[in-house]
Amino acid sequence: MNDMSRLERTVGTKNIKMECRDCQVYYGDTHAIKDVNVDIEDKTVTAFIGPSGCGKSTFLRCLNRMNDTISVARVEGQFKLDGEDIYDRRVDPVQLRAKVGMVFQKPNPFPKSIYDNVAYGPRIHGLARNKAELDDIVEQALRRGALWNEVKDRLDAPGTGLSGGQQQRLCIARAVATEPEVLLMDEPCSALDPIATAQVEELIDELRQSYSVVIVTHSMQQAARVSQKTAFFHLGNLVEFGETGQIFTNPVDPRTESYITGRIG
Amino acid sequence: MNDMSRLERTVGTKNIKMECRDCQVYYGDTHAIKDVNVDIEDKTVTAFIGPSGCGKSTFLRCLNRMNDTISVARVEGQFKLDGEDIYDRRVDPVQLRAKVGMVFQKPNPFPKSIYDNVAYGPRIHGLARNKAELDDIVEQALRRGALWNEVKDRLDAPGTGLSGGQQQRLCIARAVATEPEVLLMDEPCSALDPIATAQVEELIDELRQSYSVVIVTHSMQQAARVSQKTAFFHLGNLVEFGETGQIFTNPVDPRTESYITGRIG
Amino acid sequence: MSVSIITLIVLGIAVLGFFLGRQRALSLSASSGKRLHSLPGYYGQMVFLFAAVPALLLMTAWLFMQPILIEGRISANIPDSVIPEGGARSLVMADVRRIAGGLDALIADSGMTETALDQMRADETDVRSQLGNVGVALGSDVPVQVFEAAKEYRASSKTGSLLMSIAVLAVCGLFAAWSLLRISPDQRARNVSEGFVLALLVGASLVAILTTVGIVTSLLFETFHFFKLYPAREFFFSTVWNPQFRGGSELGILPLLWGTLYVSFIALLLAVPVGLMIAIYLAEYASKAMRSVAKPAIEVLAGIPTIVYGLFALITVGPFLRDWLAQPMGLGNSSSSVLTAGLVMGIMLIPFVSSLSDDIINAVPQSMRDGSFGLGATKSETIRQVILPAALPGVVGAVLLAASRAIGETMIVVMGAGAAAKLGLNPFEAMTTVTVKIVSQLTGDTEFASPETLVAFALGLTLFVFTLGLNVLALYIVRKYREQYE
Amino acid sequence: MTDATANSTGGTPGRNAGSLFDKDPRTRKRNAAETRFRMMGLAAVIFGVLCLVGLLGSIISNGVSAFSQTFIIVDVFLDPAKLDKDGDRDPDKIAKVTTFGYAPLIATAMEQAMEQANISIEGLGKKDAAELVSKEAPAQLRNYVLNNIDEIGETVRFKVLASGRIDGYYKGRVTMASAELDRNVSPAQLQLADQLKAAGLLSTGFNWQFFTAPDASDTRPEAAGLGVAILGSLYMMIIVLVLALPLGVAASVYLEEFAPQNWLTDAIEVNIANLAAVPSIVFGILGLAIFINMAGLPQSAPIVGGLVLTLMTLPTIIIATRAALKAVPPSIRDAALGVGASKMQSVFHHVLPLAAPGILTGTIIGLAQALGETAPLLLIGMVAFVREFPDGPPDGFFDPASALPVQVYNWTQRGDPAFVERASGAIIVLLIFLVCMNALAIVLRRRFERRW
Amino acid sequence: ARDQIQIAGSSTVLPYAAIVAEAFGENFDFPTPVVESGGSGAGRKKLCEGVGENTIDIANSSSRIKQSDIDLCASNGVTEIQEVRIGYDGIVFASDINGATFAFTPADWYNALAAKVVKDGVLVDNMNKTWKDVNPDLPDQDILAFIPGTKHGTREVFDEKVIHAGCEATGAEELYKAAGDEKAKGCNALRTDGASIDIDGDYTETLARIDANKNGIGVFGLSFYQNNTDKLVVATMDGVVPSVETIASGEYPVSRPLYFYVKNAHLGVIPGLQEYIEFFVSDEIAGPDGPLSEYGLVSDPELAATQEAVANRTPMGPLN
Ligand SMILES: Nc1ncnc2c1ncn2[C@@H]1O[C@H](COP(=O)(O)OP(=O)(O)OP(=O)(O)O)[C@@H](O)[C@H]1O
Ligand SMILES: Nc1ncnc2c1ncn2[C@@H]1O[C@H](COP(=O)(O)OP(=O)(O)OP(=O)(O)O)[C@@H](O)[C@H]1O
Ligand SMILES: [Mg+2]
Ligand SMILES: [Mg+2]
Ligand SMILES: O=P([O-])([O-])[O-]
Repeated sequence: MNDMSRLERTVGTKNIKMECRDCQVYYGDTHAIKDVNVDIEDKTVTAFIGPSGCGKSTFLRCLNRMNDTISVARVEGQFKLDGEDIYDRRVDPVQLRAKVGMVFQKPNPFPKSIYDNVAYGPRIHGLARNKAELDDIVEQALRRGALWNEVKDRLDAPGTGLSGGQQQRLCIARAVATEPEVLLMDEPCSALDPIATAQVEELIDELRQSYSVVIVTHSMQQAARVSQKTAFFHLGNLVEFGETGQIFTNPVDPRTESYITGRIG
Repeated sequence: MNDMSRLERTVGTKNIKMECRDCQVYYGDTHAIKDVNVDIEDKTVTAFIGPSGCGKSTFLRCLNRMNDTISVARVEGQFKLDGEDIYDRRVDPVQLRAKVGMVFQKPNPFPKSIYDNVAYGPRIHGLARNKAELDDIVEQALRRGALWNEVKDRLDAPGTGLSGGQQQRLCIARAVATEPEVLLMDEPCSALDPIATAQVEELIDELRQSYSVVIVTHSMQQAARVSQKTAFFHLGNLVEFGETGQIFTNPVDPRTESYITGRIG
Repeated sequence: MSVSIITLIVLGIAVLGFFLGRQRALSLSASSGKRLHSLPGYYGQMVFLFAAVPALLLMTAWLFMQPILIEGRISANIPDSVIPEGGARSLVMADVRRIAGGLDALIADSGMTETALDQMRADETDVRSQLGNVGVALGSDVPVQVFEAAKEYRASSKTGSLLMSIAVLAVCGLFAAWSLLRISPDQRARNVSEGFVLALLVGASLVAILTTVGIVTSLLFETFHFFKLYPAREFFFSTVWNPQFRGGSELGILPLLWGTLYVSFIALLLAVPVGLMIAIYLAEYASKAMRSVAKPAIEVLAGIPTIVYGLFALITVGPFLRDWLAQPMGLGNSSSSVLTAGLVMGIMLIPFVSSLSDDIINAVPQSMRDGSFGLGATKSETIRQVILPAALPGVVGAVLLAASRAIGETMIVVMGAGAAAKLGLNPFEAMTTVTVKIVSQLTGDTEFASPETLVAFALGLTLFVFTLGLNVLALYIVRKYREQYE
Repeated sequence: MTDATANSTGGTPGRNAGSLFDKDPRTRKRNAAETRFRMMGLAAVIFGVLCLVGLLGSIISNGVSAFSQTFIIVDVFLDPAKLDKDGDRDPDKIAKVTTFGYAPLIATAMEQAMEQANISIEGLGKKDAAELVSKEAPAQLRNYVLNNIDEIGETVRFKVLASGRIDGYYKGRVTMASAELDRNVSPAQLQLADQLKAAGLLSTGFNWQFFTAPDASDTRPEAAGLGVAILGSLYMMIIVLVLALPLGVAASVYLEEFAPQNWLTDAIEVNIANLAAVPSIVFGILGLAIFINMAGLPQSAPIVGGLVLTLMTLPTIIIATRAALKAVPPSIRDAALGVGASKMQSVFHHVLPLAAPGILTGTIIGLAQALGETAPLLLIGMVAFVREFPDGPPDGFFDPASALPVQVYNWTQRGDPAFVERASGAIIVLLIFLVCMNALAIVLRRRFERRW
Repeated sequence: ARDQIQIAGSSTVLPYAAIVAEAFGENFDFPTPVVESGGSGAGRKKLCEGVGENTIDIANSSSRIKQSDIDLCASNGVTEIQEVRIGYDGIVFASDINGATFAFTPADWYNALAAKVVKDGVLVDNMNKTWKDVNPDLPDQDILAFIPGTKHGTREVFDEKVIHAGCEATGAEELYKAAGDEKAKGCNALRTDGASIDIDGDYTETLARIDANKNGIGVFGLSFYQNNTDKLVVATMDGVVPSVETIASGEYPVSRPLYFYVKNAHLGVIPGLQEYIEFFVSDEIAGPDGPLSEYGLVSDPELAATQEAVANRTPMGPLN
């Protein structure tokens, strides 16, 4: 699999899907993201790595304007999706978020049944014409989220009654079900066991065929396995950004080097 | 480090701290834990591993009677702490939980300041005689939780405004501050970067000198690095339980083997 | 010693006990090297509770019992001869108490000595005018026996109070000392004090039960009387409500029940959507400043006396609906109508729905909203499909509360919907409700022991049972759709 | 599988693959729905506020006039021939002269005042002139004389209340035209009032008495005040607050956090919800039966009123508090229990503070309801004409008193239209009372409000 | 110990009782009595609850005490009750001042409001729409009457002295009796199509309703009308204008006596009670020139007898 993804890396078109220039984020007085410039390519998996609290989630949330919901957060800079400024006044964040989906760091299933959790996105976006189609979408999404076998018998049970890892997979399935063009995943495998992790990684690889995926991870191995591009954040700065292979084998910045050669988790 | 912990493994006294016999847990009709027998030794790190949804958290919550709070959960079997049945009518679960602390899978800081989050346990247990002592305890706990440097300037900021990994470390610090005899940690490093993970692992190793630690983890490496005993759960059953070295190098059960030799996360 | 002084002393001892207990726990733990089971404050609390609670309980019981005992004894000593014809012993005792109180005032004000008082005799001095001088008015002159009884009453009360002071303080001190001595590091002080708090909590929830018991018993007796005078079949199944002064009334509850349901339904039809929308807007859309102004402002609506709403219905809304809706549509020309009362009542109920729901909606964790926004949902979709379901139990509670108020409201219905009991569908007709009739039958001119008055009790009890049924149903529904987040 | 995905993407109607700036029909529809929803919310808020403004506006426009009052200045000769026939200045004998004996003094004084100011109006007799002065004035005089017996025989200047109609004339309630038809006032009397005003003997000032004076009978609307009612309401609210809030919170905490899930808890829950639906007058029946007949507490006393209103308010507070407690996420409780807090500690340290806004809202609404309630007071004797002020607390809790809503209720029933203005004024006072009471709760609520 | 007089009962008597209580408080050293309202029935019930400090001393009543009340009293140990008649309450019919004026007879009212009226010698459903339909001399105005609700004693008087009298006058009573209705109960049945509206509230509500429905005619107490002559115009009954004088002389037919009942056992125990009742019936207060009469109470021609009975504390005998 590792080899395979290496191979495919060169195949992806190099279209730039999202372009971020001089990005700054402030939480009140704290300057959480400083001067970050990143290009996210289409049909590519981009990994964000960096120590905890360095601003990965914050930056990720900028990409689909989820920071709008935090009253103290202030975002500056240019963020473009397909060349269009997503912070433009004319842009509807709702439409943006339909295109740029997100899986959150803390699993947050709705207090609804498992089925309704997954069907929520397709319903609001009108992706299914009828119940049968919706059932199909839900099943596909749960399969892709590697959860189908565990929950197929209790689709009506509340999503909140699942184990931590199951909840996380449910949230992945929920995000996948809306078929976003860009999928932002904040530590999607943190609560997953190796087997489930492998399934999610397979999913990511599959998604890359048509979409672009951004993934925050603490596992260097995971970044190396699934991503083609890697961005290393440190204290709110983007220290290094480039081909994953290059970053892991030949980092330019000493901070990157010391981070990835530190003890490996 | 790995070698060192191997070395120390033989040093620990083999006192049994907690003893669990024929444990069963039901969530309503679901039988989540089946016939589990585990002995948790004093001054030892025990790791629980297993696929997501296999019942690790559930079993962990039995050890300090946190399952009491889930109305649909029913626990059967014998759980002994220092030879005393913790489900005995005369046992005060509060006292039990003061001895058997817990870090939850999903970080759940109080909506209070960082300082108050950590100081809460010491306050209710009267561990500090005055403000200075309390400050000291808080600082020590935050240091041990590898969070001090990041938050020392904003101890009054709300704990809920931290990044995911910071929240997780805050919860670790909060649990450590009360100095429990047994510390149950449900995936304490899932949201942590390698460096923070290393710090937490160091902490675990340090705690082992005096206490007993139970840790749920999805990382085989982590289990191998920090634990002396490992329990492998599968679909609610305890499949295998023994010396970590033996489990990882020479598992008895084919299920264990197939799990640990699966793709590694 | 007066009651308040004793209370103060007991509380003083208890507070002292608190500090001593804490101190003792700390020093014991220091000297024995054992860790305390609980926080030192809990040991203090325990001593405090042991010192204060039994003593105050004793005092309450004593205060309750002493007058009964003393009066029993003294009233037995009063000869029948001084009890005026047609009067009652209890009235004479009232005089005794008043004179006894007057004597205290006499001593305090005019400096009379106790011995002088002892020698004072009702047939020699004009007790009435003397007491009148110190501001204690008596209805008539005082017979000798009554005066002696008053003196004895005063003496007994004094001894009683003295005994009580001693007993209460002794209990307080003993319990304080005992609990102090019992302190040891492994004593579970927290459990003791928490057990006590739990008992208080249980006690508090029993108040609700007792209230119900009280209501049912206070209604049951007279209801029973009513059914002896009036056939139950008629009451429950007749469709005519037409009380008469001279008996021969028709007292069917059905039109009233129908009116109650109709008016409440219309009120909720206005209050629930509007209230919910206000709650949603304030919790999800409004700026902080707007919320902090609008929410309390709308809460004022709940505090406007219902009579104002009634007048509003009578003078403004009723004629408006009649002139602009009812008459043009040919639905009648009554200015008081179900619709009038319902709409105005709906306005009153808005804050019940809006404020409570707003708090509940606000309490739904942000992560739920994030989850939904992250999927590309609009705010309104998020609200309707995620937040409201999560907040449902609380919102239902708010709606039930509003419905309850609607059922219990009187003034608005009287003025808005009129007093005519009618079974009909036309919302522009006058109707009335059970509550209105309870009030009017109970406060009317009719004699008390007639079915026309007693029917109020039967109405009350029936309404009670009826709403109980509705509530059981509501509980069942809420249970079924309850969703818990996290 | 990938193919299937691609197909479904392409094939699904309404899915926008184009620019963010152009909105596809579905988005436009959803946005329209969003705007509509938002506007509905705004409209609801505006509706609520408008209702409030409308109601307040009408109350205030009707009621502000109650806060001003017309007075007449008269120099009364305290005629010894009338007040102290024997001339021995014996207080007991002077006290025998009733207010009826003082009325002629005022009539004479009015006559003299007219003479001095050179006022003469056709068809206006001595009695008519005296009618300009409130019937309260003789009592005022009598009190003064009894306190200053040595001033008998002197001429003393009094500032007395003008009668209700004259007062109404300066507030626009009474006009020359209406006076024509009114049998209680004549246009000539109004002319006299105007002339007295020109002579500086009649003036209008702020009506402090409205807050301090007790109720007055139907013949003297101008003297009626809210003193007793304010005290009575204050006492009752103290009792309600002190009892209902702790009881309600305690009961809710027990039911929501500690009570075992069984039929008994369900029964209590249903029972509380049902109590909220019990008409308030039934609480009055209960109060009469339990507190007055059984416990022997006095009639018309704030203590009984307070207890009855407490019972009536409890369900509201309990329902609101329980809803607020339910809304606190379980993870917070877990977190506290996990560090070894007892259930009690987790509730009191974490859950209750987080539920505080909801609890305070329930309290505000409950108190508002209690403050404005009349019906239950009807049966325990508080809907009454009370002129004696209750003592200070705690003794005063047992003295007869009235209450603000009772005063409103009473005054709206009186025949003299001057009471309409008083009633509206009383409502204003009641609302001010309410706002003051709520202000504290609102400040507290804002401090506790937070999202997590 | 209670030191003020407690009075409860009729809201009709309340204003008079309040006037007296106020004057009593001003002129005596006793505290001002507390006067509750709550209805005559409730007041008498409270009076009969027993003897003792936490029961009331006096019940005001706008109708005579009933035998069942006396029985209740007796069973609770309240054996001696004084009945004091304080005067008469005139009941008048009035409409908006700017509207038409009316001269009624009881028959007009019967024909306007009864459920069934006589037409060609038989009882038929009442179809009259306007007053003119009822009586050609009356204005052509829709029938809309605001009459006291069934809780009020006034309604009893209205039923008896207006409707029943009208029933008799129109010959309907005969027809009812002929049809086997012994007591002619059918007379009291009023139409329910909205022409007659029961008012459970008080006269201010009736006034407000007339304000909202300018062609309504309301039933008021004389004193209420006298306070609102600028808003209401009064109708004559049988050609008599209602006033204190015409009622006292008995010319105006629609009036009723007002009472209060005193618990004799409390005399001499509750300070000031005896003084209060004597003050109430004194000429100064209840006489034709007293404040009560000025306010609209029709003074009792037999006041002297009442004064004497009060001075002697004469308990009432059995109801006749
Ligand atoms: N509150 C609950 N109600 C009902 N079922 C539950 C509840 N919590 C957990 N379960 C079920 O019990 C099983 C064991 O759950 P548990 O949380 O112990 O898994 P876990 O081993 O911790 O998994 P993970 O690694 O994903 O956290 C799962 O199937 C889960 O769906
Ligand atoms: N809502 C908030 N209010 C204030 N500060 C915040 C908030 N959220 C995050 N921060 C701060 O901003 C910084 C970046 O946080 P962020 O969540 O982006 O980190 P992260 O890289 O995702 O870390 P982790 O791997 O631990 O999740 C941290 O210092 C954090 O404390
Ligand atoms: Mg993060
Ligand atoms: Mg788990
Ligand atoms: O209040 P009343 O009994 O006189 O109608």
